[in-house]
Amino acid sequence: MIPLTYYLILSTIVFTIGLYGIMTQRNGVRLLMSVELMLNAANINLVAFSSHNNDMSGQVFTLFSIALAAAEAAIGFAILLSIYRMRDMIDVDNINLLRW
Amino acid sequence: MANYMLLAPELVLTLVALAIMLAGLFFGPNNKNILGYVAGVGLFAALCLTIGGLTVNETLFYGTMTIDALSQFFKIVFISVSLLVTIASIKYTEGNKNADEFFTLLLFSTIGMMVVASANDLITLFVGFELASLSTYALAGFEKNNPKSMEAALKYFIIGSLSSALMLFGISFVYGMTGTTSIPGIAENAGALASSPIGLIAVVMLIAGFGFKMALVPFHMWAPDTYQGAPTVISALLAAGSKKMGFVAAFRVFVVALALLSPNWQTAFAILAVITMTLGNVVAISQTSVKRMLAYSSVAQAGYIAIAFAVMTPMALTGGVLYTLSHAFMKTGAFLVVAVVGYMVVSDNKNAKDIDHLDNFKGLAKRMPLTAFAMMVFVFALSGIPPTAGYMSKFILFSSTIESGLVWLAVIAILNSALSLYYYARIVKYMYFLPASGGKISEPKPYAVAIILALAGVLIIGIWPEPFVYWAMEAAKVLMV
Amino acid sequence: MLNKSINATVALLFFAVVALAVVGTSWAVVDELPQNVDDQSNIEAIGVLVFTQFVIPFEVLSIVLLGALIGAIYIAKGEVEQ
Amino acid sequence: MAIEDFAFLIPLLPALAFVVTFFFGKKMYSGGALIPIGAIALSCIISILITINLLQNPEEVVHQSIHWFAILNLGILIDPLAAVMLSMVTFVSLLIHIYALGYMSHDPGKARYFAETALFTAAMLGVILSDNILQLFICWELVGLCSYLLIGFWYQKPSAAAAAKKAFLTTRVGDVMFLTGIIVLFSGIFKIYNGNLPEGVYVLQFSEMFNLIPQLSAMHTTILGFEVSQLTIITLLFFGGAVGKSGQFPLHVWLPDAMEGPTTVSALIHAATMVTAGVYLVARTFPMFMGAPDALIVVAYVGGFTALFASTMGIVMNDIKRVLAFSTISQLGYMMLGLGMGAVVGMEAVGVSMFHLINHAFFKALLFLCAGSVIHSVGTQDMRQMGGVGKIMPITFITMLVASLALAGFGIPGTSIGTSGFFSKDAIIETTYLFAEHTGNYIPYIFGIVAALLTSTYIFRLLFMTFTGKPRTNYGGHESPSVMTVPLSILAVFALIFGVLTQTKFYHFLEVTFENSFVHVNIEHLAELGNYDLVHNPGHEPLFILWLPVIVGVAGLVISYLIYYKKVVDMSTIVSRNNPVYKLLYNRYYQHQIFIELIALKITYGLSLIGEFIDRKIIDGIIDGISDGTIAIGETIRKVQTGVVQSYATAVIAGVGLLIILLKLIVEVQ
Repeated sequence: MIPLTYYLILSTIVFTIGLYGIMTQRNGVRLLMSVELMLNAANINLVAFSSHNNDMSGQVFTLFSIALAAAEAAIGFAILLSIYRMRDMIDVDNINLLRW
Repeated sequence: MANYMLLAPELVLTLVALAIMLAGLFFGPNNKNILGYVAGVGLFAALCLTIGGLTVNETLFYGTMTIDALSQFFKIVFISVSLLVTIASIKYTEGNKNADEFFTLLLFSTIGMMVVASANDLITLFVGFELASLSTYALAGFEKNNPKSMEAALKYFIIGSLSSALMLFGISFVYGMTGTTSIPGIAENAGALASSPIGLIAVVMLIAGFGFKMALVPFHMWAPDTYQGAPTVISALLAAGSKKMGFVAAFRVFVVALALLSPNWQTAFAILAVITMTLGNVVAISQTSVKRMLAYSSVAQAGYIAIAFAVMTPMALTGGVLYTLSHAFMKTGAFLVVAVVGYMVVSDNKNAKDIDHLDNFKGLAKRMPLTAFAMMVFVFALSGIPPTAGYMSKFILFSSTIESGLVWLAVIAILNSALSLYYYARIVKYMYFLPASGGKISEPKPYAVAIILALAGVLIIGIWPEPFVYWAMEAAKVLMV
Repeated sequence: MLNKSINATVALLFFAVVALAVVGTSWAVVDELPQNVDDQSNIEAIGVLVFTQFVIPFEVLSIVLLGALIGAIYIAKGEVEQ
Repeated sequence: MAIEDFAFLIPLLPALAFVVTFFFGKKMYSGGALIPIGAIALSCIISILITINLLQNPEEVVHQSIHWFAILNLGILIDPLAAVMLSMVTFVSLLIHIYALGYMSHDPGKARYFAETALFTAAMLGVILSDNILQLFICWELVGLCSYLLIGFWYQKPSAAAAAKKAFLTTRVGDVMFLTGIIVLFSGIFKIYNGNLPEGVYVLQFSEMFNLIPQLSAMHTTILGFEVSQLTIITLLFFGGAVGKSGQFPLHVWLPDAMEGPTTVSALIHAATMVTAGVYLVARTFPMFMGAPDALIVVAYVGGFTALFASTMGIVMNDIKRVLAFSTISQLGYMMLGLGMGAVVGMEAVGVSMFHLINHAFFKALLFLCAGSVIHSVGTQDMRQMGGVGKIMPITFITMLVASLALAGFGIPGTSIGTSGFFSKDAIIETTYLFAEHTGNYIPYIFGIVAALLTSTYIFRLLFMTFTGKPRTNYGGHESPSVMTVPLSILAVFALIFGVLTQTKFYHFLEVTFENSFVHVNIEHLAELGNYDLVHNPGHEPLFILWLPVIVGVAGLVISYLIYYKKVVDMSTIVSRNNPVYKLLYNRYYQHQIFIELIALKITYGLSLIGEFIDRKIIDGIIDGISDGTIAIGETIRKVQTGVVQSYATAVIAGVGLLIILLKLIVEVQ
């Protein structure tokens, strides 16, 4: 069987990709996708641990977190949509009215 | 079976929120702000119900919720802040046809905070956290035709979701090592976590997740932008209410669940406290936007409260808990004053830019004496001048720090509060010593009521602190078991 | 580009730290993940848990979804300029 | 009903007067000034009656207290120390208020003025009456706040607003130290009781604090490699607060600038209310200083140095109020010096120092009110534009002369003839001599005696420049109305005879301050804890020592007379150095003045200029530099906040990574 550590390394890699994305991507939609990656990395962990510990609550948590990720995405896209309507672009680099 | 009445405050708020949502359909855009009164009544009822259950100590629903002194304390903090914000918002939402959404979301975020305060399970905690976060993302962007408001919402949202991902990742490790998500369960099984390197990772990720809400440096960078861009009443909610949610979550998770890992997080909080208060105060000095200045001041205040985690004696926790209450009133009040000033500026000149600029505070004592006086009390309380709430909390917190031997930390904190006076006194100078640019204006009633209530809170806690200290002590006892 | 290399360094730093900790931790040894041979599906168990132990988070989640719905619709809805 | 039952009214009446005047003053006659005047007059009567009662029955200390917040209390304590302060503050404040009736009569903001001065007085009375250190601190902060409002009273003037801010911030530095002291004390007491604070004991009450002195002095902490007793830390922090409030070096920078307020406010700040609070704090907690090794020596050195330093600057100022401001700093230095002499004379130091404080209040209030009277009539504060004012304003001139004589300490040693300043200032100088004789350390004595010479020089310089000679500009002018001259005359009488009347009585009265029904403190025992060697039977000083302060006083008068009245030396040649000294040497006529030339002018004046340079550039510079530096750092750091959200995310992630590594290192080291 696949040892637990493999799952964890996988999730860490996915999480890091998400982190890298959130630091480098300028497009708002890609930022949201990066966030989803990170949440899913955590979900991998939860399911792996749930199975490993033979405890169901991890999987319940995963279900909840998937639902939350959906809600979060909804709000995120709404905000991006509104910004797009106002400024005709969603490059977060250029959204810097508020600073210093 | 569980006593459902203990969840009555949350149930009442949910029902009121749903009722407002439905009622919104039947009101025209010009009188939707009347729904604010409904929200206010609901919050007041919830406040009474919470106070009624003050002495309860019970665990409900298979151990996922707990009602104890700590949860009740923080619930009262959250409800009070929301109540003040709601009262002020009755004026803010005047003529806005989306007032129903505004109040519904406001109540939802309050419910989220209350769920976090009661959470006895990481799943409950996380879901509550998200409820409060998601509603406030939308509220921060409530002025959707204002680019600044939308920008505030976007930044808040991106950093917020990054933090919740970090937090979830941290939680997953805690769950993996302990095999449970229940907070008492984690406390029992945390031995393996404490002795393995993954424990450190989990602790830091959780700190990042909660530190985002608390606005600890370096997780604070969204806060100044968001507080500045968001509608001022919402800034008050974020700075005074949702920030405290980070603290109560951290109290539950670190002090109760991860007590065995205390060497890790105590050091972490000591470092973060020092950086946070110093950076917050130093940067606040050079701000010209009052909202931004209050935002940095709020960052600095989070640094003071974080000392409670670093010291971790019963007295320090009492001080930290009391500080959250005092800070709730001081900060809400200060932001509401900024909101009133914004209202004043707009009524002077419809197209005014930079309505939160410090220059608008010139001669405020002449134009709105009540507001100016209240602001003076709030900023003096924030800087810790007696006899105000801020002074009492700081006194307890700092004495406990010295008493526990962390003299250097106390010295830095005291120097910082001296430094903070520099920018607080500047506001007073502008209000009292500079010429006014317009005539006298009377504050809109809702704002005035909210400010007076906040003022009363600050002064009562400052002048008659005894019951509040006892109460905070009771709350802190929950943590020390 | 300097910025990207900084970001890459930060990400790698993060990965290295977490991965080292994961590898360095002695997870409770289970050679084989337990499998429920009779019933490959967990759905029933999850369903029971959701409606017993985790009923409160579940109910709160419903409010979250409702709140997200209201918030998202409100923000995304195009308004006629007044 | 005994008079003690009304003691709580002493601070309450002015506080109520503040409320009434603040809200309704505008509609009343003369800005509602009569309300604070009446309130303070009543407070004054109560205070004096209590003092008289205490004089007759020293055991009848007034102490009332109510429970406030578990282990703390609100209370009033009137022992001899507080009683004399109360009587002085209410009395002087009353006269200043009456005077202000005339002085402020044309000011549109007079309702606000009287309200604020009433609150100021109330806060100061609160400081004096407090029976616990926390309440004292709260009133102390209120005093600071009122001074901020009053110094910035004419807030339309940018200089006034700046001065107000400076005063507030500089004294806050001291306040922070004071607060830290209280916190250290509180946590020390908490530790002594092992966290179980007994019921019904108010831990921050003075009696309780004094009882715990032995335990506190036994607790040690190591700071920078030195082992220091907790008590020393606490007392030095308290003294830090006093340094800020009482304008001691190096936190004196706010006091000269505080002149921006109305002159009556200056008189109130300098004579009665604010600056004496610091001295009072040290006197109030004197037993703690007695028990703390080296704390008193620090007090003595700081005080002595301040006395000298400020008096050198008094010589070069041309603004009449600034001269007086530096004079105040210098005299406060004397008071601190006197308290520091507790190291050899024990409790008597409080008597000596407080005696000077009271006398100083009379003559300094008088000096300021005279200066105010001159300014009121002449319309300028620059002494170079005055001259010959004495002819137009005879009453002001005479009262000013009396005040100057008192400040310079004129009198005849060995008899009971002398001005009030003679009895108190010379007493301080004599105790420093005793200290010198006893320990072989002459530095405080030298500070004291040189400062006395300079004091006399600057005050007579002021007198000659202002009142004698011919008018240097065309200023007109007239004698002030009687509402102003009557308080002047009353104060002049006190400045002249208060010392003669009360001298020995005063010392005896104060000696029992710390041995009464409220606190029982054995000073001798505490001196052992603090390693002080008290002198028990002070011998008689040599005649020369008794006379020396008077001699230097006269010398100062002569120097000023020669330079500023006779004009034997033209100041401009000295300052510009166009006329080198050797030229004078050729001229036999000037031979006998070479001494004066060289010593008094070149050196003293040069030193004074250096002193001023240090004050303006270095000390002010450091204080301004720190604030400018902080602002500059803030300006830099805020640029990190670029406004781009990815950089925020990078900060979060980098923060997580660094925190993990940092914790790993730290926890492993531990």
